Amino acid sequence: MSKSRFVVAKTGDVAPGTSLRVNAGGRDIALFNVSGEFFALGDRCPHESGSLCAGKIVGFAEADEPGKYRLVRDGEFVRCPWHGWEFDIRTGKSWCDPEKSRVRAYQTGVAAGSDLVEGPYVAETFKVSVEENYVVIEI
Amino acid sequence: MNVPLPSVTSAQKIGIVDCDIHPVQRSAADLYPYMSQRWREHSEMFGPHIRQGLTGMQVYPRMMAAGQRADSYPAGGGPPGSDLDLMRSQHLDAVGVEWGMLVALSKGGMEERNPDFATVLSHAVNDWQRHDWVAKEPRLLAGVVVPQEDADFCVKEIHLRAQDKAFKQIIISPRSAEPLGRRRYWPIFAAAQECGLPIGLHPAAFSGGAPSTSAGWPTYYMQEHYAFCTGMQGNIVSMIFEGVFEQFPNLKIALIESGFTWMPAMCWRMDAAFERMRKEVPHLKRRPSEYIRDHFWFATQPMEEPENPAHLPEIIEWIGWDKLLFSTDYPHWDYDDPRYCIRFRMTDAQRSMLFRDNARALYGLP
Amino acid sequence: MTRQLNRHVIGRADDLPPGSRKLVQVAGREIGVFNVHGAFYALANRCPHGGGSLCEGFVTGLSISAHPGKYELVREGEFLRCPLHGWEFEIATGQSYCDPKNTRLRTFNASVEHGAELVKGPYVAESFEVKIEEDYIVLDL
Amino acid sequence: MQVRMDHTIPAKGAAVGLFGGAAVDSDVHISVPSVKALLPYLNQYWRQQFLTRGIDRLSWNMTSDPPNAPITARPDRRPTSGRPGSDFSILKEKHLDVFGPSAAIANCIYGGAALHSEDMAAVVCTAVNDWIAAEWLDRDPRLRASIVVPLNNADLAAEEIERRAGDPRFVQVLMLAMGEQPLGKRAHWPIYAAANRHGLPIGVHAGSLYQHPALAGGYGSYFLEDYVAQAFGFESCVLSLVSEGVFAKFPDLKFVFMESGVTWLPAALWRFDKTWRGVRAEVPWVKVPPSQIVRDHIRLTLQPFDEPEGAGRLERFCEQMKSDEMVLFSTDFPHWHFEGEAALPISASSPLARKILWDNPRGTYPRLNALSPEIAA
Amino acid sequence: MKLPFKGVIDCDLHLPSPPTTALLPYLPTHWRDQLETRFIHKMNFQLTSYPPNSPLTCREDWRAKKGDGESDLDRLRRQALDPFGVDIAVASLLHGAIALFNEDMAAALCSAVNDFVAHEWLDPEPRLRGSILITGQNTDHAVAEIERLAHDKRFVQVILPVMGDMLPGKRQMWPIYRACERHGLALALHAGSTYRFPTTGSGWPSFQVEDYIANSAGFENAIVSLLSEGVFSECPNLRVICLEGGFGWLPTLIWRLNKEWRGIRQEVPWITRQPGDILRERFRFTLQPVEVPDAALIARIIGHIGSDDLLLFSTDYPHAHFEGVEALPDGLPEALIRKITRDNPLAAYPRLSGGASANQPEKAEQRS
Amino acid sequence: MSIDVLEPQERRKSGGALQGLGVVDCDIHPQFSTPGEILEFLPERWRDYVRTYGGFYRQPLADTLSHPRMAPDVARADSWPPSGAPPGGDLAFMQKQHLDANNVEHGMLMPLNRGPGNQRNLEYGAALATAVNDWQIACWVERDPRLHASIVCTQEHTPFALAEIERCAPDKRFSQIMLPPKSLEPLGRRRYWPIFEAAQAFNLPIALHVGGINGYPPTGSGWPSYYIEEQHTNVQGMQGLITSMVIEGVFEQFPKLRMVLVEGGIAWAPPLKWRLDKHWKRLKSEAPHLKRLPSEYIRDHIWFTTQPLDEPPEDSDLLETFEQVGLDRIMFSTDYPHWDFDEPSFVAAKLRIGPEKLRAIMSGNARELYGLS
Repeated sequence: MSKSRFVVAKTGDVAPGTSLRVNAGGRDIALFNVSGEFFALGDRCPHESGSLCAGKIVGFAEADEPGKYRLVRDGEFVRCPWHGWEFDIRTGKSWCDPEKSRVRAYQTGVAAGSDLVEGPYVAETFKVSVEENYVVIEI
Repeated sequence: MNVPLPSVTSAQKIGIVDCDIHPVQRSAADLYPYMSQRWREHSEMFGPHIRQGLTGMQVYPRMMAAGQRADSYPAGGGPPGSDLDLMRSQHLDAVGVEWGMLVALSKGGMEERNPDFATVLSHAVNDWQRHDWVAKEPRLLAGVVVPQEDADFCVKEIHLRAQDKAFKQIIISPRSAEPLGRRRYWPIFAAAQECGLPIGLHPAAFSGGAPSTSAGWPTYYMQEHYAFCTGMQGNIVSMIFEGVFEQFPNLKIALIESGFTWMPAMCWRMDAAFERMRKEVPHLKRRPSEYIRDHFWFATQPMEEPENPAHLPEIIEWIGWDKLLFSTDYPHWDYDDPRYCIRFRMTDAQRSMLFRDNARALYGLP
Repeated sequence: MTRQLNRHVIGRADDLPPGSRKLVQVAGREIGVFNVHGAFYALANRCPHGGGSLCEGFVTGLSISAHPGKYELVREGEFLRCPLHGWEFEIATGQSYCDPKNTRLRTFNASVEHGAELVKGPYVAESFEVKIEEDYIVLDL
Repeated sequence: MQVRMDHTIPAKGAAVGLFGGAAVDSDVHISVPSVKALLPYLNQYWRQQFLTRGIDRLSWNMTSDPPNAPITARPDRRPTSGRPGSDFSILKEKHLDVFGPSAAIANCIYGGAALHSEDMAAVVCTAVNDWIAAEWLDRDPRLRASIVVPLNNADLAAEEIERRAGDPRFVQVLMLAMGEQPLGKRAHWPIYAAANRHGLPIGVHAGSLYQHPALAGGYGSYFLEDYVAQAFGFESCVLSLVSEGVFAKFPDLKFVFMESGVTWLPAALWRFDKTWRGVRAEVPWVKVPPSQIVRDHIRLTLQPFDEPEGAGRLERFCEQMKSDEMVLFSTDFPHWHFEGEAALPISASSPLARKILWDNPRGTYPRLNALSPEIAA
Repeated sequence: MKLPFKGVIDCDLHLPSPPTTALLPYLPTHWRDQLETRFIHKMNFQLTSYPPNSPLTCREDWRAKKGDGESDLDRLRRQALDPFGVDIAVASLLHGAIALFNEDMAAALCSAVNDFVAHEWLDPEPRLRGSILITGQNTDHAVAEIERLAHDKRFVQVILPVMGDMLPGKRQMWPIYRACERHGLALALHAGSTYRFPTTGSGWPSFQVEDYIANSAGFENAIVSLLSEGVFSECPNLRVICLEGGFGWLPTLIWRLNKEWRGIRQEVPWITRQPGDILRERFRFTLQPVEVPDAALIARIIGHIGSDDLLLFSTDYPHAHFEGVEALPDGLPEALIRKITRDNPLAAYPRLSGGASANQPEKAEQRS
Repeated sequence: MSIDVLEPQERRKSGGALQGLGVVDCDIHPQFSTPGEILEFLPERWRDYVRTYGGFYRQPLADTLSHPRMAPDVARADSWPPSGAPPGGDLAFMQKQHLDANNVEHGMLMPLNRGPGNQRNLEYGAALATAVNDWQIACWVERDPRLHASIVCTQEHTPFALAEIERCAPDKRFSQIMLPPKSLEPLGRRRYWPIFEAAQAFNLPIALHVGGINGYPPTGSGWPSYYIEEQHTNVQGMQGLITSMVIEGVFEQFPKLRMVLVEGGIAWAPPLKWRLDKHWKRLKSEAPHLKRLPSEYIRDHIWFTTQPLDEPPEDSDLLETFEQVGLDRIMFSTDYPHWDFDEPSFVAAKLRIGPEKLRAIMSGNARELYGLS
C-alpha cells in the first residue's frame, strides 16, 4: 500500500516540548516537537488506549544503583495519561515492554509552504500559505 | 533466709492501706477450676495471644530477678506473689498492712486478643481472687479485672462483681488499643459510676500493641520503665479532653505505679493548651486541672526521690495531700517499704491521710 | 579495750567458703557475713535506701563499659545488689556504687581467728562451741 | 556441575530414605529448649545479666509460634515434654532416617531475636549459633543450619555472619518476614553485603516480631489469622526487596522464603509487573519486570504448600512463574502440614520432583555443593 | 511581661513554609521532574502537628493579610525581630518533607529547604541563624547534608522532630550526632511528630490539643533515650536543644531517672554518672510555651531542676502563646531574664558562643 | 497543554462484545468541585472546625499522603475538567468523558473525600459523613440518576455509624454502605458487628474500597519507602480484611451479609482460599465458631470488582482465576477518574469469554447484587 503524505500542522503550532493531536487520513495522531524535531505517534496507548497527547512529556529516570538518580533524554519520552506507561517519542516503543507494547510511529517531515502549494497536499483540508513551514506526516 | 523484722514504726502503728499488691498464679492451672474444659484446652493448646512478639511477657527483661524482689521467691516454688503465707509474713504482717488492694495483672485477659478467651480469663481471675485470696485473707480486697477492649462484657462483669463486697475497684489496662478517653470505653465508665467503684489504672501488658513511646519502641528496660509515666499521661489527657468527666461526674480514677510528681506540670500544660484550643473541645466546661483535682488519686510507689527530699512535699502540696494513696507494689523489685520510703517530714494528719485515710475514703473501707 | 568486749564468734570459717554468705543475728542486729575471695566482710542487713534485706541480694561483679554496646564484667563476686531496687554495694567497703557519698552500708570488722586463740578469751560464752583446732569468724560490734 | 540422580524410589525404610538419599530438606526446625540452655554460651557479663535479672526464667516463646498449637508439631513429632523441635532423637529417628535427605537445613526461630535491646539480641543470636553447632551439627553430618542474626541492628548481624562464615555447615542467614522495617530497607543492607561476601543466601522465615500488626488493619483476634497473614508478610517482602533495589545492589544474592505458602506469588507478581510499568520512574534501578527479578533471585520452600487437595497447583505454579527452579523441597519438620510421608504434592519420579528435591536446593545454596561427595558425581 | 532590655537571643522562631514550587529551583533535575509530573509541587506539605489555621499555630494578629503586599521577611522583621529587640534569632523551617517515606525524596527536599532558607532568609537578614533540616530515617543522607552545609556558620543547629521515625538515642542515629559534634552544631529536637507511631503509648487520641500536650511526653522519652543509649558517651560535647516542649516536667524526669539508674545501671553500664547531671550539662530548653503558670512557680521549678542554666528565651513566633510583646512570664527577676535571654543561649550553642555577637545587651528605653 | 475530549466513537477499540450493553461501573469517584463545596453541607460548628483545624488524621501530613502518587491527584492526566474543577469534580465532564462515552448505565459512587471514617475527632467524622452523604445526593444522584450513592459513616464509633445508616438506608438512592478497609482494628472484630447487623437488616451490601488511614504501617514489617510498594499493600490489606471477616465469624453471625471489595484485586483470592482452608483445618479448635470451610464464606458473601485488572502474561490465567473465584461474583469497575482506570472494552478483550458471561461481569452481577433495573 503506497504511503500518503498529509500536512498536519504549521511548525509554529507545536512548540518545542509540546504535543498536538492531529487527524490524518482518519487517524488520531500525536505530534511531538522534541527540541525542534517532529515525531508522530498514533494517539492511542496500546495498553488501554489512553490519548498520548494528554500525557506528560518527560525525561527518562535511571539509576546506577538504588538511591543514585539521573534524568536523561529530557523531553524524549511521553507518559500515558492513564497508567503512566513510558514511550520513547522517537520510536514509539514502550520502555518497559518494547516487544509487545509499541505505538505506531509515523514518518514526519517539515516542508516549506512554498513547496507544498505546488504539490498534491493542497487537497488536504489544511490551508497552506507559502510563507510558513509545515509538518508533514507519511501514512 | 528470713529473719523477723525489727522495730515497728509509725507507719505500722496507723495501719496502712497498701493500694498495690500483686497476687500471681503459680501457673495457668490455678485458674482452671474457674473455667470450662473447652477453655482449659484452649489455654494449653494456644496459650495467650497478645500483641507482642513474645508470650513470655518480657520483651524488655527486667533488671532484678525477673522484675521481682529477689527475696520474694517462695521457698516451696512458684513465682513471687503466689504464696499467701509468704506474703503475710514478708509483707502484710511485717509492715502492718490493714487493707491490701489486689491488682491482679497476670493472665487477666486485659491483653488477650481472642475475645472469648479474654472474657473467660477475666471471669476466672476474678473468681480466683475471690476464692484463693480474699476468702483466705480478709485484709485483702479484690479489683475487678476486665478486658477493656470488650466494653459489653466489662459492663456485665462489673455489675456482677459489684454485688460482692470483696471487690473495691475496677482494673483496666492503660495500654489499651486506643487512648482510654475514646468513646468505645465509655460503657465501662458508666458501669463504674453506677456501681460506685473507682477505676484503677496500673501500667501493664502490651494490650494495644502500640509502642510504649510515641517515637517507637525503646531499646532498654530503663526506657521502658520510664514510659510507664509518659504512657499514663496520654491516657489522662485523653480522658479529660474527650469529656469523660463531663459525662461521668462521679467517676473516680486511681493511678497506680505511674508516678505522680509529673502531675502539676501536666496540669499547667493542659490548662495552657486548653486556653488556646478550647474551641476544639467545646464539651469541656472546666479547666483540665479541675477535673484532675476532682477525679484522680495517685498511688505513691515508686516513690520519687528528689536530690533534695524537701522538694517532694512541695509537689504533694500542689497535688493535694488528700489525693495520695500509699502503695508498695509487693512483690515487685521496686517495692516501697513504708518504713523507709518517705524521706521528708509529715504531720500526723498528713501521715494518716497518706498511709490510710485517703484510701479508706476512696475505696469505702471501714 | 571495750571493743574487745563486743566480739562475737559467728561460725566456722570452713562453713563459709569463698563466694558464700551468711545472715546472722548478733546482739539484736542482723548482719550479713560474706566471704569474698577468701576475705571476710560483714555488712548490716538493711539497705539504707529502701530497707531491703541485703543478704538476699545477688553477689555479682561490676558491669562497666568502655563504650555503648561494649560490656565488661569486672571484680566478680565483690559487689552486692539489693534484692529490692537493685542498688549495688561494694562488699568490702559498704559503699554504694552510684551514690558513694550519701549511701553507705554499715560495715563491721570481720576476722578469722584460730580456735586455740579463742578458747582462751571470754568468747566461749557465746552460744558457739569452739574447738581449738579450727578457724572461726569473729565479728567486732 | 553434574548431578547423578536416582529416579527410582527405593523401598520404604531403605537406608537411602524416601527420596533416594539425594534430597535436600530446606526447612526443618530445631528449638532452644529453654533460656538456661544458652547459659554455657554466654560470657561473664551476660551470664550474670541473665541470672540476676531472671532472664533464665523467661520462656521467650514467640507469639507467632505457640508451642502447643496443633500446627506447630505433628502429634507423632511432638516430644513428650519440652518444645517441639528440641529433641534430637525425634529429628533423627522420625525424620532424617525416614526421609533420608542428604542434607537438612535447620532453622532455629527464636524469640531472642525479638528483644528490643540490640546488644542482648545479638548476644542471644551468637549463643544460639554456638549452641546449634555444638548440640546439633556436631551430632549428625546431614544437618546444616542457618545463621541466626539480630534483626534490629544490621552491624551486629553482619559481625555475627563474619564470625560464623568460616563454618561451612552454616549455609544461609536467617531473618523473619515481619520485623521492624521492611526487608528491603537500606538499614538492612549490611546484612546482605556480609551474606553476599560469603555466598550465603538470606533465608526469610515466616514469623513476626509483632512490632506491627500482621493484618494491616490492626490486630485480629486469632492466631489462625496471623498464621494466614504470613503470606501477606511475604508479599510485602517481595515488594520491598525488589522496589528498594536489593537485587540491583547485590545481583548475586538469593533469598529463600520459608514457610510462605507459595501459591500466592503469581497473582502478586501479575499486579506488581503491571504497576511497575506505570510507576517505574520512582524506582529507576528496577530495570526489568519484577517477575523476572523474583524468578532470578527468590526461592520458596515447599511446605506448607497452600492448595486445595489434589489440585496440581505445583505444576501450575511453575507454569505461571515460567520457572521450575523456584521451589525447594522442605518438610517444615516438625510442623504439621501433611500426613505420613506425603511431603511432596507431585510424583517423586517426575522431572519436576528431581528439580525440587535436589537441583534447586543445590543451585540455591552454594555451600551444599561441597557436601556429600558420594552423591555429587 | 515585656523584655526589659534589647539584644536578646530568640532561640525558637519559625519561618513560614513556602509554596513547594518555590523549592523547585533548588532541586536536581530528577527531583524537579518527579515533583512536576507527580504534582508534588502542588502539595503543601502541611504537617498534621501544626494545622495552619489553628489558634495555636499562628497568633491572630500575626497572620498575613491577603493583599497587603508585605513580604514574609518584612513581616517577620516587623512582628518578631524588631518589637522584641532581638539580636539573634535561631530560626527553623519545619517542612513536611521529613514526613515522606521515600528517603531520597525527603533528603532532596530537605536540601532544597536548607538552600532556600540560606538564600531567602539568612542572606538578607543578618539577625537570623538557621537550622539544618534533615531526614532522620536515613543517616547517610542526613550526614551528607550536614557536611554540605557545615561551612556556613549561620546554621547553628541540626533539627529533628521529637517524635520521629525512631527514638533519637538509637545507634542508627549516631552518625548524625558525630557530625553535629564535629562541626559545633547543636542538635535541636522540636515538638511535633512524623506520626509513624501513635502520639501516645496507648494509641491515637481524638483531638489536636491532645497531640500537642503529648509533645512533653515525647520529649521525656527522647531524653531518656538519648541518655540511656549512651549518646553522650559517644559524643560528650553534643548539646541538645529541646524546642517548644515546655520544662515543667523536668524535675520529675531528673528524679526518676536518677533513681532508676541506681537499680538499672548495669543494663547501660556506659552511664557512669547521674543521668540528671548529664541532663543538666547537655540539654537546654526553650521558654515558650511556658506552661508553668507564674514566676514564683517557675522559680520553684528551676529550684527543683537544680540549675538556672537550662532555659533559653524563645518567642516560638508565630505560634500563639502570649499577647503583645509579653514574651516573658510576669515577675521574673531581671538577673534570671538576663541569663535566659542572653547568657544561656550564648553558652548553649557552640556556634553562638564563638562570639557571633559579642555586644552586651543594652537597656531598652522605658516603654510607656 | 489542554486537550479536547475525544468523541466516544473515537475511543472505542473493540466495542463488539459490549454493543448495546449498558455497563454497571462499580467504582466512580466523585470529587468536590471546590474544596469549600462540602462546607455547605456541614453545620456551622463543623465549618468552623474545618476552617480552623482542617481534618485530623493519623498521619504526618495534613492534606496529603506521605507516599506521593505517581499521577497528579491520583488521576488520569486527561481527566482535569476544563472548568477548573479537580478530576471527578465536574459532573458534565464526567458524563461526557466517562458515563456517556463508555455507555455506563449505572455507576456506583465511591466518595473517598476526607475519609469520615478515619477522622480522629469522632463527632466531626459523623458530621462529615452526613455531609458527604447529603452531598452525593444533592450534587450527583439528583443531577444524574445513573449514579448511586454509598452511605459513608464513622465506623470507629458504632452508635454514630448506626444513626447515619438508619438515616440514609430507607432512601433508595443509596445502594450500599461503604467502609474503609484501614479501620483501627481489623473489620472482623466484634466492635464493628453492629454495623454488619444493620447492613443485613437493611439488606444493603457493604463496599470496601481500598484506602483509609489507621495509623498502622500497611505491612506487617513496617512502612515501605515507595509508592510502588505502598500501592500494593492495598492487596495485602484486602487479604487481611477478608481473613479477619471470615475467621472472626462475621458471616456465621450475619448469614445474609454481602460484601463488595473494590479496587483490591482478585487474583489473590484463590490462593488465599486455599491457605485459609488448609490451615483452618489444622487450627479449627481455635475458631470453632466457624461451621464451614473459610472458602465457602468467601464464595457466598464476597463480590469483587475488576479494576485494576490483574494482567498475567497469559490472558487464560486471568480467566482461570476468575473462574476459581466464581464468575457470578465479579463486577466491572473503572475507578474513574483515577490513573489506573480500566476501559470497558479493554476488560472485555482481556477476558475472552462468551457474551453471556461477559454481560454478567460487565453488568448483570452488579444489577442483581444492587437490585438495579
